[in-house]
Amino acid sequence: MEIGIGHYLILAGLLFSIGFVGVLRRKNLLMLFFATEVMLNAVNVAFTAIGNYYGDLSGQMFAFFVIAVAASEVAVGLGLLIVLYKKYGSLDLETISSMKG
Amino acid sequence: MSHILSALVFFPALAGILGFVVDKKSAKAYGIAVAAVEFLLSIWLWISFDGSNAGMQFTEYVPIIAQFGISYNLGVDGISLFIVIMATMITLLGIILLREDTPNMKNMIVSLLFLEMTMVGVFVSLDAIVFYLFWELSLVPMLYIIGAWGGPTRVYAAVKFFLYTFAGSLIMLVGLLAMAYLYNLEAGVWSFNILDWYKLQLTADQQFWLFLAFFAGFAIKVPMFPFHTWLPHAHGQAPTIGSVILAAVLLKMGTYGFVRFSLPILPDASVDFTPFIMVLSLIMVVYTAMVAFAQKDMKQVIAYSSVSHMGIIMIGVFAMNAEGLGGSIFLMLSHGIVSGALFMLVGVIYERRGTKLMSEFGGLAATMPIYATVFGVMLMASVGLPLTIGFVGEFLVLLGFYKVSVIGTIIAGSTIIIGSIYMLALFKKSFFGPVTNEKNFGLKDLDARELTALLPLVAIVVWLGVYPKPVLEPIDNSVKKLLVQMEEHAQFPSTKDAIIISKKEAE
Amino acid sequence: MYEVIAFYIFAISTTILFLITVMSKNVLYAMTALAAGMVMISGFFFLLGADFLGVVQLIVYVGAVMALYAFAMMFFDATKDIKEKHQNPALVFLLGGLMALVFVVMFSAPIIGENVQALYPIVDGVGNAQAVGMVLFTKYLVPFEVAAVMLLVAMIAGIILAGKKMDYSLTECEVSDQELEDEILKGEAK
Amino acid sequence: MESLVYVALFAPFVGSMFAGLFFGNAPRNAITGWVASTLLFVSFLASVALAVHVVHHGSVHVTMMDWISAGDLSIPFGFLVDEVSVTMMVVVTLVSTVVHIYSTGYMDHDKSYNRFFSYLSAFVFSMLILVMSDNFAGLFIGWEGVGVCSWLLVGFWYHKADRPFEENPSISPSWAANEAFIMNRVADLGMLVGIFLIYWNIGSLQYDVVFAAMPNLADGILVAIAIALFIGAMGKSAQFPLHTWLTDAMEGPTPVSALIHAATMVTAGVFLVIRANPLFSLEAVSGVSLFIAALGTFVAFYAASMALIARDIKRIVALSTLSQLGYMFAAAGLGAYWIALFHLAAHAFFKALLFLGAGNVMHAMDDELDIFKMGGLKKAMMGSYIYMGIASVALAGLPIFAGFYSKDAIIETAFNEGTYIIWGILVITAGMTAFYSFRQVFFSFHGEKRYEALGFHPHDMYKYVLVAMAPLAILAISFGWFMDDFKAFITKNLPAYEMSHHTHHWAWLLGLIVVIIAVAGIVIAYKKYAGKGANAWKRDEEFEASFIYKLLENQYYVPKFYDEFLVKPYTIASEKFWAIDKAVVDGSVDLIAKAFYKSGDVSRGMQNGNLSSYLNWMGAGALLLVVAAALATAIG
Repeated sequence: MEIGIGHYLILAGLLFSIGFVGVLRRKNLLMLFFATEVMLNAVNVAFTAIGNYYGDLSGQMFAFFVIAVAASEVAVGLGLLIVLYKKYGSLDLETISSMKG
Repeated sequence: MSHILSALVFFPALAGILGFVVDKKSAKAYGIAVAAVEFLLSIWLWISFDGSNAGMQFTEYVPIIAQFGISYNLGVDGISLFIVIMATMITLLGIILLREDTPNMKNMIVSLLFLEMTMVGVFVSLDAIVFYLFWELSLVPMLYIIGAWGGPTRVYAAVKFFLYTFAGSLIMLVGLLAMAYLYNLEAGVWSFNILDWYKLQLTADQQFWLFLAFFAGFAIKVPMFPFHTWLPHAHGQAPTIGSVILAAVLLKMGTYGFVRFSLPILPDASVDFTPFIMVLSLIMVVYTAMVAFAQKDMKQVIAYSSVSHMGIIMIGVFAMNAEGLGGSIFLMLSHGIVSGALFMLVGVIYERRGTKLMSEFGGLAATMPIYATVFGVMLMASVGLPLTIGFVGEFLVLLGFYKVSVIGTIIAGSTIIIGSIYMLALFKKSFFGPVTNEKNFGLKDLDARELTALLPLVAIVVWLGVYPKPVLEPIDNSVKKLLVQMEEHAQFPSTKDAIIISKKEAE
Repeated sequence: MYEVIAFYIFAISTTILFLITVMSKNVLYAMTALAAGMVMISGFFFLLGADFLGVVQLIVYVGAVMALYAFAMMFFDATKDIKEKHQNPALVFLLGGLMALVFVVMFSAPIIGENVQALYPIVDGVGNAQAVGMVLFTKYLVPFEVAAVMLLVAMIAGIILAGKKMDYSLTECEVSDQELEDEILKGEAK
Repeated sequence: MESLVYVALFAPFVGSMFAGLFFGNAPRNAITGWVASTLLFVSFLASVALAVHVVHHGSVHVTMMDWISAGDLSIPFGFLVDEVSVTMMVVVTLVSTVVHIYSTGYMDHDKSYNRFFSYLSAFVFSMLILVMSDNFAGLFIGWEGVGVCSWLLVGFWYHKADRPFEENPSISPSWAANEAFIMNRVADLGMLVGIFLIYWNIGSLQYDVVFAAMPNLADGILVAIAIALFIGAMGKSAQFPLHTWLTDAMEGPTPVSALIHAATMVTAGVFLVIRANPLFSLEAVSGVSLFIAALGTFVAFYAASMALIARDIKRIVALSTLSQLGYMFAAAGLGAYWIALFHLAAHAFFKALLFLGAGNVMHAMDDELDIFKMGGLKKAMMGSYIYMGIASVALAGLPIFAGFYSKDAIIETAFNEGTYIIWGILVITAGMTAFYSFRQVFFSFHGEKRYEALGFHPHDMYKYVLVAMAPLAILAISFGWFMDDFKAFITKNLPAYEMSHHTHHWAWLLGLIVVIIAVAGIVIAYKKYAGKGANAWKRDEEFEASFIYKLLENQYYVPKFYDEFLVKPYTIASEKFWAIDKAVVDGSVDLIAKAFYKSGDVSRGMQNGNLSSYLNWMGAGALLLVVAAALATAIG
């Protein structure tokens, strides 16, 4: 039995779905961030696997950029979290609903 | 004076921009002066126009986006010449009729001048994109006029007017772009020049869809049944000047579009669609005339009568012979003048009484005899009395349409019956009978300002009714040329059969 | 065979770790599980021959990002369990499950486009780091620079946002300082 | 001669414009009346001069200018003065002149005196265009022009309020005016269709071209043209079923009724049939011609029957007009065009005279119309009595008088053609005519002075007015004497209809029958209505309650029928259509707009400000996208 691209993709899909569930059910912003990290990682695995399958480095390149984006997102996002926490004293989404239309 | 058309188009706009700095008190005088100059320019255009030349004259051509074939391309022929003159004239008279105490007079004048630019622009542009630009731009000042000076539900009416016509013209834009694309496929180069499009041979399928796309834009503007419902709202709420220009000129853009685009570019589809158009137009003629009869409001009667008359114009356009088509173009003029005058007249009484309900009036003929007389003349022109302007067009249209359908002609001809029913009912309710409402006793008759605006229209109604030749001849020449073009351009024998070329041209 | 075993070990462990991340009520547990899961992810990269990416994953994610999270946590009370109200949790799992199902079905179907040609093929005999460098600094130079700028921007943004002078709002300038302080006090009181 | 044509045509126009200058609220200006009358007299003189010219040198044809030319169509303003049109011109201008002069007296106290003359002269102008035009379009100009003038003049006293049908069958002048105009428009549509048919089949509207080409056309087209033109004629000449407007048109001032609704305009239909005689005498359209004759006969009888019991003096005269128009159509339909024209002219004279006499009576009785309230006016109004007597005798068709010659000729024609049913009805109708016309005379001038109880103080018209009416009276007596000259003159242009030898043989007997019946009618009327004292007429309540009386009084319920089955349904349908327009047509447009609003309203619920629910929505969207991607992969 050989591990093919299908395995990796299915695994990536599952991991992505786990992250997805996290995004949906988490009300705490920090935990939401964790869930998004999970999704990003899942995608990175998929990119790399596909790149490997085609013998193309572009997959890895995308993964790099995803990591870069994730890093900056964490930097900015955590900064915002701190501001929010200072303002509301909580990171619960239920208490932050200033965008009500 | 090779740039007279550009001058005609942009003079009012430039003057309108300058109008922002004019003193408030002199705004009306300024407006009259500008509109008068513009009107004289259009008269000059007529004088220098060669009536025997059926083609485009005073053409101007400046490429704008050369790689896509979009150019600033103007020209005028017998079909558009008189509509332009009518537009400038109606604007002038409309401004004269404006009351001195109109709120925000300056804004009104400026929007009217911009409107004038777009109106003239639509009728003289020979490039589809430029045409479309003016077409859409014309909505903006009108939207403002209705929305700012209108009646109680003006915003609803204005938005409805705007969205409805805008929706239609977007579909038309798709049609125009598709047309350019097809031209590119065929000829290898891009062109939005209408005259180039005239030469393009399209398959029946392409013509079918393009016709529908054009139809959406034009039919809503006309407005054809069942797309007419924005019109009563717009007229009901618009100030007098808005109604006058809307009825006199803006509606003509729709029928003009059919003549300029649908017929020559898509001759086969036009012939194929004739029964469809005929049915809609006949419904329009009879149904809206009956609805007009049921109205309680004078202005609504005239609004619906407008729709009914536009139905006659439509069947004339699709008569596919010189009599009908020429007649319908003449009818566009006469309808513009007559309905414009009627709206002015309703405006006059509205200013005095603050109401347009017929039940509020009665016996006005006794208290305002001159007003009643002018109204009577316009009424007779509206019902198509011979020796008034209304008859010439209506007669020719019905005569021409007879060739297409006898039954259709009889049904459309019933307009002379039902048209007189609602118009005479209106006249009887408002002008005849004893004066029952005491508010009507001391009404002032027409004053100098109103007479200045209305008497020229009365004169034209009679003049063109008795001697339509100076106008009818250039129209006739251009129409004949258009028909010859259509016939040459048509691909199917059935189309060629349906288009009747007058004997003189055939030789 | 060794590869298969490695894959499954990594797969199972990442799945479990990430599930913990998503389901745990304790921030500390969740973060720890996330960090561990990321280490496991890097295993996949090594398996796939993307050595350099694996290392980057370890350094950037497990090193830098997790460190950031850890620091951020210090601001919040990390030892307490998080209370979350879950409205219709079934729907969440249904959506997630559906998502997973669709992915599984989609990816277990035969891959189409087997004959896609590699634009930047992995060259044999050249180390992965070298190859990555070649591509990254030629074809992807512009995105790389953009990413660099982006990171710089993010850094500055992070500093400013989390910076010391955060006792007033950046977005609600019109609110007076006094009101803001009151509000903060109120928030703290909660 | 050309200038004479223009003088004849435009003199009334100038008069109308002159009177129009004093429009509006300008006070009554006696000059307008006299200027208009003088100009009409000028027109009359020009017409007579033209007649003389035509007699000696044949017809005059002038083309003034182009009117409409589009495509292959070319319509000029052309005028043709030939035997037929010059006859009409002379009749029209003569009667008009008399009526104008009469009006200066009759309308003396009306505050819209100027306006009246403006309209009246404009009418004459239109009528002259109608008869003089050399093409169908020009005819149509006049056709519509007289319609408008009729509208203006019937509705002259527009300030009168509407009254219910039971009180006044005409409701109000403005109502009657509208009815007349609209009903005429129905017929005009037929006329227009006829014009279209002619144009597309022949390519011209000029009489000479059209009539020359007629014999070459297919039968079906000829029949269609004939029917269409006759529908036009039916409207203007108030033939059944488009007749109701004529009696209602009596709401107009009496001179108007005399000129328009008796002498000239209503005969336009007959004129059209006479003018188009090359068409109507074709073999192919003989069916239509026979129908015309039959319809004319029917209308003659139908109208006469209503006149038998009518109480309104003007209505009686109007109904007799209708009846006489029926006679004219009968003659024209049977091919005796010149006889129809002859009767037209004779009728114009005596009927105008009759109307003007009735106007005098009305004037004397303060606009009272009910003959039951009159009686014994002979003393007070001798002049009018004589005129009315002459006119009634002429109408009844007693020998020597004009009506005898013309009407007798028509009845003889019916006999000659072998259409004995038409003949029989026409003879009976002649008796009825004599009865009702003398019933009216006896009612108003003989018998008890019923008006005294009602407080009227009748006085005769101005002297000059009575003098001005003299020409009509003279012609009502003597016009018939010139029958043979007229025939010789007119048959240059119209087919010379000759009685067969057989008919000629029996002519004296036929004439005698008609005269006996007419005299019998007069005698009965005298017995019944002219008595005084013990013999005086009393209302017959029993008869007035009978079905026949009710039927006749309600004009065979035709106006009721129109009201119930045309006017009301039309009004209701209009209201319904308006409701549909608002609810369905406009509603469906608004529905689209409302759908957008509604969707916005509904989807606004998503924007609840809760980030978590936003995320849920985003997740659902992402899932959708993934599913779409999966499907796309599966399909493609």
